[in-house]
Amino acid sequence: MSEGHPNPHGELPDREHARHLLGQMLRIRHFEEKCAELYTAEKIRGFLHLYIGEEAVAVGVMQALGPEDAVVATYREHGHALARGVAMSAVMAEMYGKQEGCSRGRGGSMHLFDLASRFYGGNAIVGGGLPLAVGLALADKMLGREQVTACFFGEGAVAEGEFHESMNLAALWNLPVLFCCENNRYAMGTALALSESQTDLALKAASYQMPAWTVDGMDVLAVEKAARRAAEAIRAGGGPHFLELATYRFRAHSMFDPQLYRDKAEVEAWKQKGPIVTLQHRLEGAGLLAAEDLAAIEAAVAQEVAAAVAFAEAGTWEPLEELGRFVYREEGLR
Amino acid sequence: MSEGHPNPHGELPDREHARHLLGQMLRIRHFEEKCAELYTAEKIRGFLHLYIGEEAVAVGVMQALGPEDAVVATYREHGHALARGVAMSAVMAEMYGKQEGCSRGRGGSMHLFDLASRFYGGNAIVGGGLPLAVGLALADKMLGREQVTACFFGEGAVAEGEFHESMNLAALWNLPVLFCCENNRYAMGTALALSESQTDLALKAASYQMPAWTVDGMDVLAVEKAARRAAEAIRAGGGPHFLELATYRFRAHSMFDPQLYRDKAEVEAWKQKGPIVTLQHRLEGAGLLAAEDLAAIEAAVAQEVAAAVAFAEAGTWEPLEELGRFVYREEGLR
Amino acid sequence: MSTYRDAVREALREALTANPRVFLMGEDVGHYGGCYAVSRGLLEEFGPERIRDTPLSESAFVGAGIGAALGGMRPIVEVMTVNFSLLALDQILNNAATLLHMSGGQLNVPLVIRMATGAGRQLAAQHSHSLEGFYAHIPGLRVVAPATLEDARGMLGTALTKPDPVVIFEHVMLYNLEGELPAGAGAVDLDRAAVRRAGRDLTLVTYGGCLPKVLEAATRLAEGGVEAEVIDLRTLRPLDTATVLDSVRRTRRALVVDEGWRSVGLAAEVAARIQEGAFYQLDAPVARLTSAEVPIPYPRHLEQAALPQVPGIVDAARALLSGGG
Amino acid sequence: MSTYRDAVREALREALTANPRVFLMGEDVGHYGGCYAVSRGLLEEFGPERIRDTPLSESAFVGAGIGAALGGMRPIVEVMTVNFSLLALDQILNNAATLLHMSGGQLNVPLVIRMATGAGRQLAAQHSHSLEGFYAHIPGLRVVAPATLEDARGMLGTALTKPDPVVIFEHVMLYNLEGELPAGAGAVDLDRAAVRRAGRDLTLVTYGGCLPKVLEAATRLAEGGVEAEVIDLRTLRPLDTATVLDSVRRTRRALVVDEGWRSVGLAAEVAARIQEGAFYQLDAPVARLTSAEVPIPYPRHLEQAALPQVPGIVDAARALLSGGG
Ligand SMILES: Cc1ncc(C[n+]2csc(CCOP(=O)(O)OP(=O)(O)O)c2C)c(N)n1
Ligand SMILES: Cc1ncc(C[n+]2csc(CCOP(=O)(O)OP(=O)(O)O)c2C)c(N)n1
Ligand SMILES: [Mg+2]
Ligand SMILES: [Mg+2]
Repeated sequence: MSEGHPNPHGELPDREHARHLLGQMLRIRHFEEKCAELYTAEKIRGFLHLYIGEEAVAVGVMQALGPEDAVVATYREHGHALARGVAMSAVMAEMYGKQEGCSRGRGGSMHLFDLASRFYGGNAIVGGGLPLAVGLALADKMLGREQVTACFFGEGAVAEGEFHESMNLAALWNLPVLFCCENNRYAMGTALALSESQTDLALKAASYQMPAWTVDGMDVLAVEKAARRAAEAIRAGGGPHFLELATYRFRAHSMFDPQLYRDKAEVEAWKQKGPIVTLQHRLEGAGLLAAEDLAAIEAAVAQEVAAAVAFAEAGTWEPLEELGRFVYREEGLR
Repeated sequence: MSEGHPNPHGELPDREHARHLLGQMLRIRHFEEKCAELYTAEKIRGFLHLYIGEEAVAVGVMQALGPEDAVVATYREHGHALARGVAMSAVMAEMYGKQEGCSRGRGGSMHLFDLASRFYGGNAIVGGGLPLAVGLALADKMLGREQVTACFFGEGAVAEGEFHESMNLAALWNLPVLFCCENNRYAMGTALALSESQTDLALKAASYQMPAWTVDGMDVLAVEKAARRAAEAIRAGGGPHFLELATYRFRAHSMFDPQLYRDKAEVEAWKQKGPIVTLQHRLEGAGLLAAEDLAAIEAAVAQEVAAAVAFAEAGTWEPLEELGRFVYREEGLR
Repeated sequence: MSTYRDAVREALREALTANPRVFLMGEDVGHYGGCYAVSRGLLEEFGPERIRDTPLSESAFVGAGIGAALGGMRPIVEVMTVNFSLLALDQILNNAATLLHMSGGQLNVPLVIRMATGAGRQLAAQHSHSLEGFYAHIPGLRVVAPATLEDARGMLGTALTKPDPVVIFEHVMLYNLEGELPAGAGAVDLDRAAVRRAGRDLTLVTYGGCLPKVLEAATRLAEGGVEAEVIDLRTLRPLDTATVLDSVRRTRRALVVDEGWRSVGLAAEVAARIQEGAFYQLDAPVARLTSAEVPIPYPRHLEQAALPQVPGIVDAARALLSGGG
Repeated sequence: MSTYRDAVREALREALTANPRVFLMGEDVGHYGGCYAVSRGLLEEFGPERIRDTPLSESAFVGAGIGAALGGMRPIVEVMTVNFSLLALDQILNNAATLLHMSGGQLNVPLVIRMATGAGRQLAAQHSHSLEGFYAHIPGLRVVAPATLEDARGMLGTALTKPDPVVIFEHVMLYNLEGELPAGAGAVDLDRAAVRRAGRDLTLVTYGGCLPKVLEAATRLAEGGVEAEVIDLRTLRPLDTATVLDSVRRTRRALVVDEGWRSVGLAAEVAARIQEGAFYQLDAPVARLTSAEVPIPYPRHLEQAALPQVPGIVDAARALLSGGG
């Protein structure tokens, strides 16, 4: 039930918002490029899943959310955390495993959490976050709060039973969930056509009686517009909505992936359509971004990243004696 | 994607086949009426789920299968076992828990098995049989056998993740599975509208790129025709097919169900459309069933049921010493 | 007289009445009245928002319970039976039990999950599991098994005061258990095992559906002059080792009775702890009486043979007394 | 030199070559080359029908493996890691392990399931489980944990001769283990534990990813004059109790080292069996060294602190020797 996505090419945002969007995407891009470096330097360990190439999705969707809304994401969630407003320094410290991290260092790259911004993680079980989002939305609905829960997941998750159960539950109970399927065409090395009999994911989603449409996930303006439209409908009581965000991962699945399953040429072709370069050129063409504007943004981002690294470097290791904490909630806290 | 089901009302089968169908349905009906009695008499214990009212589904579908095909069913599977050709005496002995039963008494009502007729149970986990059917079909496909695996499940199973995963896998791999969804409108006490956001189940199934249509499950001729059409397509390499069989359970979910969730009037209205009475009247109207024909069928069935009870009564209890058997396959068997 | 079933229902009713954020969700808890009739009548009393029938989607509705708990509600999720809970185990282990830790202490999950457990009704291999041990293995969960009317009545309320997920196991054979429930019966703790019968000759450790059998066995033993102390674990995680050790140090012998399968089951843990903590006071190895390691068969004679029974408990206790020094 | 990873790959290749009914299926076993590169190259060699990438659908593809086994194939299903296997546990317990019994002996399930297990790579709480104990609890399954190149090479072939489901756990920290694999390395049995080091002073019982640590600890103990016997369980179900008891009866002391969580884990079972079978030969209670009962944290220092380590094993062994009589 592809309703035809809103065509953004007619409109451009005002100068300030345009730069905000570009800046957010650049924050994610440069943060992650630094992470890749730090991984090689063994400052960051474990699995590291980069979002590079997909920045428009998180940034676009977050524009539609207010502080009262909630976000659930996957193990590929640095971009979401940053776009949601989790401090970059706290995210970087988490990547290091320092106790100044947003999850106190316990979670690492795959488990960023920040209760203050209602950022509910950071889930490393594919599909595992969807039921949580349904439940968060259920609470909102039962408590009469007009809030939206945005739930991000990859197209690989669509094959999981939990996707199906969660979509049905959300639609059946008319819950305020914004399902954001990041279709980057591969689940690790498995191409969508090897994983779904029906590769039109919006059509699939619509079979739950849920409004669903496909959006160009490389176009941050299109994503923002679609997300706003969906979030508005949800807030108005329209129940859950589903967005398929067509995008592409420029990097390997994780740092261990030799990428045997795709051609370099395919990756290069997608890079041409990259969300940052595309927006940058459009803004430049429209006279909304001067060279010094871009330089200023880049400088600010570079500074923020450097500060985040410094913060993480200066961070401290949780003492070994605390290993047993956070298995049960400590008394007196709630 | 309801393709419009074949209209059977134009054609009637020949006399012999008509009586066969009626006879098969009567076998199930009378067998189960006897089971209900035996439950009260405490000869049968545990859960007992009667199929009364739904006989046309199992009987109709089985007409499309040959001995090389496979069947997977649920805990409401007496009808399927009988229609498949599992000896009534072995089924009844199983209900008693006697070692002459088709599962040696170990399974009881919910776990009828018969390898000889490729009847793979008898599964009491809702949705649990679907992956098995997919796997049986996968084996057939990999071994180049043109066989069909018919998989029966209730409409309640459609909400389970395993339904979704199995439908996708079967469609993705183009496997010879005939999915038979017995939509009797309730899962225990939960009406379909309380369980599915999309209540048109054939439409839902079609979202897996699987041919799917709805059939009047109270009309054995319609079921047979639809099943034959689907099975033929499957054998011809057309991949999995999905039938939604609209039916109704006349009895309680199990023997413990006070049926708080539905009106007596609703049940009565459906009984008027019962599969046996409908076929009987049509055949009588068409001169294909004389009073003495019916009497002869009834007598044969009564005799078969009585013989089954006698067989079960005469059956023996597996010795206690054998408790530990069948946890691992005994050596030398395969 | 009331029943264990009534006690659970009263506890539910009280919780629903006391806190508007409490709700019950699960398969057939509403219109059907509950698979084991526990929630019958509650739909009429509290309405379909708070007595919420779910589709057959164990993973999603348990996960939704976790999410709703994060969102400020106080959900009670009923998984009809432990047999179906495997479909939700990923949510329980990887989210409910783990979120607090992964988030560095930010996200606790105040969720109560109730499930029926156990065999004895001839429901055969897929419907007769006792998987309490699986849950008791998982850090981050509290696991309880009320075996008396008082505990069935009182544990739910206490569970709802906990900031962490609590799994409550209700044995199917206990629902019809009858007894007097004091009018003022209230909260009971989730921390301590209970000595259900005092004795000096040996300690019988058990929980849940086996408690009545073990008490019956103790009575029979007493007729033969053997005084068994009976400990009801009540809480399976964390285990109240102190109460168990305290008893065994006096009696010097222990038999653990558990309906779960033997290998890597709860009884193994109890035995391991007893020998760790009271080795030098033991006169004989800790013995275990568990279900046979077979899927539970349908026919009554085989099912009963597979489960711990009173005569077997008596025999095992006597064997324990005659062994050792 | 080859690695454990190579050994598993060779075993797969041999099985695929020997029997046309054998096929491998799982997430990313084909085009990606296997999450841990175990199956790299096999797609090219055997084609996509037999090296079958599956969608992310653990329950369905494990269940399909069961069905295919019933249908006459010889499937090897790879569940990428044990962490995801919870999503398939219903199929494994309620079908694979149970069909033979429910069908009164008619339907055996000749299925091999491989999964990676364990912590040590800083993958944090949801990706570091050691749930071998869950599987070892289930009647109807055989469960093995190859800890050497020879076993990795040889157990798969033997598993494929079994008429029943076999679960093979491959610890993630073993894949890079190097060693010489004799050219003729062939089938090994799935029935017996192995004494990996002979000793007289105490018995260290372990399996899987802990074996190298325990052997290292034994070496250090030997430097201090303590001769530890090291037993690698190899098969977790059924457990080879005889080999363990035989050792403990000689050494009179036992320490069980297990990466799983302590409560209701595999080490509990081993401890329970040892005290049941060798109580009167024991000079001290059986000790357990397991992972801390916390979800595994991400930072290296905390992760390492949560897992059994060589110094801890040495200390526990020394404490065991100094305790008791
Ligand atoms: C239940 C489960 N199965 C398998 C994995 C291993 N795994 C991690 S990421 C991944 C691919 C997921 O692909 P997709 O959902 O498309 O997200 P993407 O990584 O492309 O963003 C897999 C198979 C997992 N984490 N969880
Ligand atoms: C996974 C699972 N959850 C719950 C149950 C309990 N249960 C048994 S039958 C049933 C209803 C199933 O309804 P449906 O699939 O429509 O089949 P019907 O009984 O109507 O034939 C339920 C909830 C179960 N057996 N398995
Ligand atoms: Mg993807
Ligand atoms: Mg139904």
